[in-house]
Amino acid sequence: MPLDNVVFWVFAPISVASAIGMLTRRNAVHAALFLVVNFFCLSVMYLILDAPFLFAVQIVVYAGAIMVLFLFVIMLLGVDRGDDLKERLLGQRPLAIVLGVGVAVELFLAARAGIGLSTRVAPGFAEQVNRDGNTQALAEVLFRDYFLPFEITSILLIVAAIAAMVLAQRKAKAITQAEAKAGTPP
Amino acid sequence: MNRLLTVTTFLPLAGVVFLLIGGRSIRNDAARIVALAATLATFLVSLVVFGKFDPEVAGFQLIEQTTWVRSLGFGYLLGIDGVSLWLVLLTTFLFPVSVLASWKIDKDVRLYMIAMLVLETAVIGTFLALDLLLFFVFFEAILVPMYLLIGGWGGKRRIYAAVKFFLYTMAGSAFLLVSILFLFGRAGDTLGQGTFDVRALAQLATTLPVVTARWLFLGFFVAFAVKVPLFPLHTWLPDAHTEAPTAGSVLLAGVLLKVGTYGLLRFNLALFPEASRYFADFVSILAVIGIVYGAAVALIQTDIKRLVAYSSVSHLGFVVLGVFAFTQQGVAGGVLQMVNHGLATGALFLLVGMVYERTHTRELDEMGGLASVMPWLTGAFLFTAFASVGLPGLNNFVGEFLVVIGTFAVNGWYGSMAVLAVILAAIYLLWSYQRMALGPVREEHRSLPDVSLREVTVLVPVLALLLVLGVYPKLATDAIDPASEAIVAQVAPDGRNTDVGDAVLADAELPLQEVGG
Amino acid sequence: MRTPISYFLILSGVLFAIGTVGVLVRRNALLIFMSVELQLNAVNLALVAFSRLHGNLTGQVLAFFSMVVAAAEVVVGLAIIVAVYRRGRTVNVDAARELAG
Amino acid sequence: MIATVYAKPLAFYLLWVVPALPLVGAAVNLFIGRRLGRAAGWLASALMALSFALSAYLTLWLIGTPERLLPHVTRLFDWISVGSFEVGLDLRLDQLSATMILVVTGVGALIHLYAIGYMRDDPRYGRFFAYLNLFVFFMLLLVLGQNFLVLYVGWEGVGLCSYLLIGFWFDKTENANAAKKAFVTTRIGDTAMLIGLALIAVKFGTLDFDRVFGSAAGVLTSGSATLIALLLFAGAVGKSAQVPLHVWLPDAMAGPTPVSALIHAATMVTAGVYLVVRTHVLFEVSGVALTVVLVVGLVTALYAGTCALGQDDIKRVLAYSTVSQLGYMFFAAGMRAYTAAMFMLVAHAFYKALMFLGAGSVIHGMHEEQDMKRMGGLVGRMPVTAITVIVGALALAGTPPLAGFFAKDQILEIASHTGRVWVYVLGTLGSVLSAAYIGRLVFLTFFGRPRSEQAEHAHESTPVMLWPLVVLAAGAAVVGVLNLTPEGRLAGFIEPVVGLVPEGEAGLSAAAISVIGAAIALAVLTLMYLTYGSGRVDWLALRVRLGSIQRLFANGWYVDQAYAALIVAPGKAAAAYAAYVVDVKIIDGAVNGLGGGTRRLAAASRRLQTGLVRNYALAFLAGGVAVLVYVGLRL
Repeated sequence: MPLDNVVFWVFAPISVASAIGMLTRRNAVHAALFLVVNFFCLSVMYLILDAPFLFAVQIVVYAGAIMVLFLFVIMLLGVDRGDDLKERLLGQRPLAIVLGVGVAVELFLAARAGIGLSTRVAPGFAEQVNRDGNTQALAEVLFRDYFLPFEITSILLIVAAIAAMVLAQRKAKAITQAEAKAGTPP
Repeated sequence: MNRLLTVTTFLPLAGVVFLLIGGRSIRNDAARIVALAATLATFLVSLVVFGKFDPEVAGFQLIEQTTWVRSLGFGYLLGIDGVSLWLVLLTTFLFPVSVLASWKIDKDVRLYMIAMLVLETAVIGTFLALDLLLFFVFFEAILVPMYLLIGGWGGKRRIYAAVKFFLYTMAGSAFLLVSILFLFGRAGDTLGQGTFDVRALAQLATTLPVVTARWLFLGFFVAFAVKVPLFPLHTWLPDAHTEAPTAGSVLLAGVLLKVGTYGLLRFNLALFPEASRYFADFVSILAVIGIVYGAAVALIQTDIKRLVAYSSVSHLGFVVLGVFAFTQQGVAGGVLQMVNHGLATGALFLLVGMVYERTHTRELDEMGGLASVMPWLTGAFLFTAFASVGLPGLNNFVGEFLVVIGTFAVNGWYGSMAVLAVILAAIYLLWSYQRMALGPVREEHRSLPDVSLREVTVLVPVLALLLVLGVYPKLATDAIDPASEAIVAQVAPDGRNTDVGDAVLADAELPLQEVGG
Repeated sequence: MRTPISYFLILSGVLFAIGTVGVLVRRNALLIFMSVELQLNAVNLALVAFSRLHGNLTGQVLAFFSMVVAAAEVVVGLAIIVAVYRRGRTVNVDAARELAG
Repeated sequence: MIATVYAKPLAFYLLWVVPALPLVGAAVNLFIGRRLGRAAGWLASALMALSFALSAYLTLWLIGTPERLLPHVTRLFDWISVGSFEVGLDLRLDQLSATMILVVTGVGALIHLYAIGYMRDDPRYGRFFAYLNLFVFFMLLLVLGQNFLVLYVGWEGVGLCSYLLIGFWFDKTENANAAKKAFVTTRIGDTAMLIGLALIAVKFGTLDFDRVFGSAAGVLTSGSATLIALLLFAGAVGKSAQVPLHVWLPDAMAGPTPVSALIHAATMVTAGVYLVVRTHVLFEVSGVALTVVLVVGLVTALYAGTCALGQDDIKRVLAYSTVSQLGYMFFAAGMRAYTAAMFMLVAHAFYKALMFLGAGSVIHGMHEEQDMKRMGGLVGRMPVTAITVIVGALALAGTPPLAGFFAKDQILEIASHTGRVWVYVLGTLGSVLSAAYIGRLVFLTFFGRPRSEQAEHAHESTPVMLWPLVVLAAGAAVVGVLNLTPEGRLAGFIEPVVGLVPEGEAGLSAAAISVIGAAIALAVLTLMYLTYGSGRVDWLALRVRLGSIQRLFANGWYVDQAYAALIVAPGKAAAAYAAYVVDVKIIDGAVNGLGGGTRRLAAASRRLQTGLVRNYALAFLAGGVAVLVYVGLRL
């Protein structure tokens, strides 16, 4: 059994299990932690798919920054006391599960119909595509072919940052005319 | 490249730009003058078009063609023939008249005038567009300013009337849009590139399967029949007319209804000749019902505006009847009748509006004897009423007569039924005149003023045209005739004689009596 | 690398389905949001797998963009959740029924 | 078809002026009539006189012109021209139209003159003359038209003017009603006529008289000829107030008296007779149509005669009398005796105009009193009026040697000679009736004792009103010389247009018929004198005795009431049904129902909008899965 196969069979069950764990935990903090595990497993997958740069980004951005942000908000709002998992909408949960299984089956069938279950990739990805290292190759594609989208995403990030500030801002209490006259500070 | 038609179409928007830039600082009088200047300028430009138009040519002239959206095949295509020429002239003529007739409107004058000017551009564009999509854009653009005019400056039930007007027309347009898009797709399949060019589509449509063409015909037909309006799609009209401000009624009757009949003539007949023949009887019967029914209902109205509105249903039936006779006289008469009806009914609404400004009532039972206090105003009403009734020597007669003989050549019953409505027309209009103007005058109306100078300015050109087109209709028919001949040639069944004037020569050799030396 | 690419795709599909179910069954807005993140990651995995399959970097670039956009999305999304919580003192999505017909 | 091969004939330059003069007068009086004051009437009359002089001049020219140059046709301009269908504004001068324009302008001028006096105190004096002039203009257009459409313009135009004139004093509701009734009733006939015109246009491709008549025999089958002729005749029936469209004429008496004279004597009502004579070719191709004309004319003559007997209003007597006399003309035309019909038309124009103007003078003298029961003994107080009216009445009754005698005599003679015995008998009965009602009118008005205050103090009218009476009386007396026998001068003049008078040898001799006619007239007049003029019979008691017959005649056999019940009421009900049930309930109901249905559908489907975002997401997913399944199956 080749190494990458071993790694896959180790991390794939973990990622599925952690995903299910996230789904079923009452406590939001626990769920977030399960998600971190899941993200970490995925980053390993990137590694065996010859995408070391994304492996790093996944760990830094997702497992790091984003999930910290989640945890931060959970704490901030104080909603970590746990959820009531009892479903009140009639038929919602069974239907959701059936449809979810349906999605999985469809995607499975699509993969089988698309590329077959046993297609293996040609070797030499690392030597040809990632010749001077994955990061450098990616940078070339990114800054040559996809330069404009890249710049636009930067604008998107700025806008998102401003939007977050605006949304999260507490509304200042309006000063009524009477208060302004009386000279009392709000 | 000649841009005359574009200028005609969009010149009113120059006034709009002016009014928008000026913002709220524009005073009411200034807004009125700007609108009047813009509409008058448009009228002058349309006269230039009239001067450049060559009546000998049957097809479209002064064509302007530009690509609009290249990848999709949307074109900007304007052109004019004898039919649209006179409708455009009618439009540009009635708009300054309407602006002048709205001089007394005090509420939001600037917005009112903006709506009027946008409406003018939309209507002119509708008559000039030869690209179906462009046509549809203008066609729909008419709705918005008209909706605002009725809903914003109308009578007591204006909102109801405006919404009814809007919904009726929108419902019809939906069918039109679907049909247009279908044709576009067809063009894409056949020609490799979708197009909305009417001339190209007319070629294409002959290759359509018969049943498909018939369905498409109906799609177009419903949209236009609502506009005309043909029985039984007419019930929005009395409400809209009644509630609209005077200028709104004038334009609705004078111009907007013509969009429907024009659409039938320009698109239904040209694009679907086989289907037009197939449905000719159906449409003619609807038209005849409309003629008689509109006249009968007008007979018992007590609201003068409603009465005139129902008379429009009747008169427009004449137009449709003539158009669907597929004879040269019928089609030319129908087109002439569009112009005539626009002038005569427009004038009637102007006059009714003037009477309303004085008496503050539209109920005939609350008037009476007005001829004693305002002889000129009621005299003008009587003159117009007689024009509308089809008195020979005034304009409506020529159109009606041409329609009647054009129809008679095809089906004597339709013609006869239509003529019967003429009796009813005499009854309802004279009776309304009688209740309004004759008999003893009411005490509260005793001191009402007769026409003012402004009103004379509004009325004289319109009334003069009623007479001119009655005495010398060739002014109009010289241009209309070649166009209608071309249309008839497309749509008439093979082997049928489409020219009443040729009847004898076709039938028998004549021993013509020798006359004179 | 000997592992068939379809394995990665199937793993991606399973994770995506789990995320979907999560969106549907959880009521806590934060957890729904986390489930959405799980779906996004599942898709990223598929993208990277395709990149490997076709032997070029387009899929990786797309995954990269996806992460950037996800980061922006999370920022805005969390801010919205905070704002919603301020209004209603809850992050239960079933409590927000203003759109009921 | 324009006869202008050599140098343009005189008529080319002058013909259009004949109708143009009154048109100018109408325009001037309409717009500045008020400022002209008195002068308006004189202007209008002068223009009419000028027009008459021109007509006379043209007639003389016509007589001196070789037959091959006739008829003269002038095209003023192309009126309608669509495809190869053309109608020009063509005027035609031939013997028939010359006769008509002479009558119209001659009698018209006298009526204008009379109106100067009659309308003296009316505030809308100028307006009145504008309408009168316009009326004459249209009438001239009618008789001068060279094609059906120009004729129709005049035809409708006189209808319009009669509307304006009958309703001239519009502040009284019944006047306005009468005007509307006149217009609408005649319009019924006109509409039929318009259908006839359309049929002609479709069959012949032209509306030109010469071309239509020239080819009528070849183009038309007798069926289509009958249809066309009857449709045209329907127009004539309306305009000439024949049964069953006669109802408007008695009511039209609401107009000022000069109007009654102009409309009911000289011009409008004779247009129907003119039409039949002008288009006789079509009637002859049909044959059946001529019989219809004959029957309608005869029925009308008798019916209206009885109605005239029952009237008390002096103008209504004359109105029914007119209807009856027109019936005579029609049945003459129905026997193809067109020249006799035209002669009667001319004679009738004189004596009936005279009667109306005389009646107007009486009414004026009686301070607007029109009821004959309140008159009597006026002969001493209004001598000129009385004498002229008596002359007219004698002419109308058919007393030799006045004009009416010859006219009526010739018609009856032709009836008898062509073997139509029953026509002769009924026609004679009609002349008995006319002598009776006109005798009754004269004796009630001018003889016996004054029966009211106004009659005691009646005064003679002004000279400007009396002179036209004198002229007309002279005309009524001597116009018979134009046509002393059926083949007389007038007949010979018109013959080129209408063909020869039908002849025959059947029945009584001409002399016998004349003697019988004269004897009947004198006998009936004597009887009427004894009853109404001598004072020896209590005629008021007599009419009470007659009871229902008298009421039947007075109400015109209740035709008006029958129309109201059988046509007007159901028509109104149908219109109301259309407006309030079909439009409001059915069509708008359907539209509103559509709206309501949409609303109910929306009310039902809004339940789907739970507001729970997870429900929406579930539905979204279900849709997505379904699409994927579909795509999968397609692959």
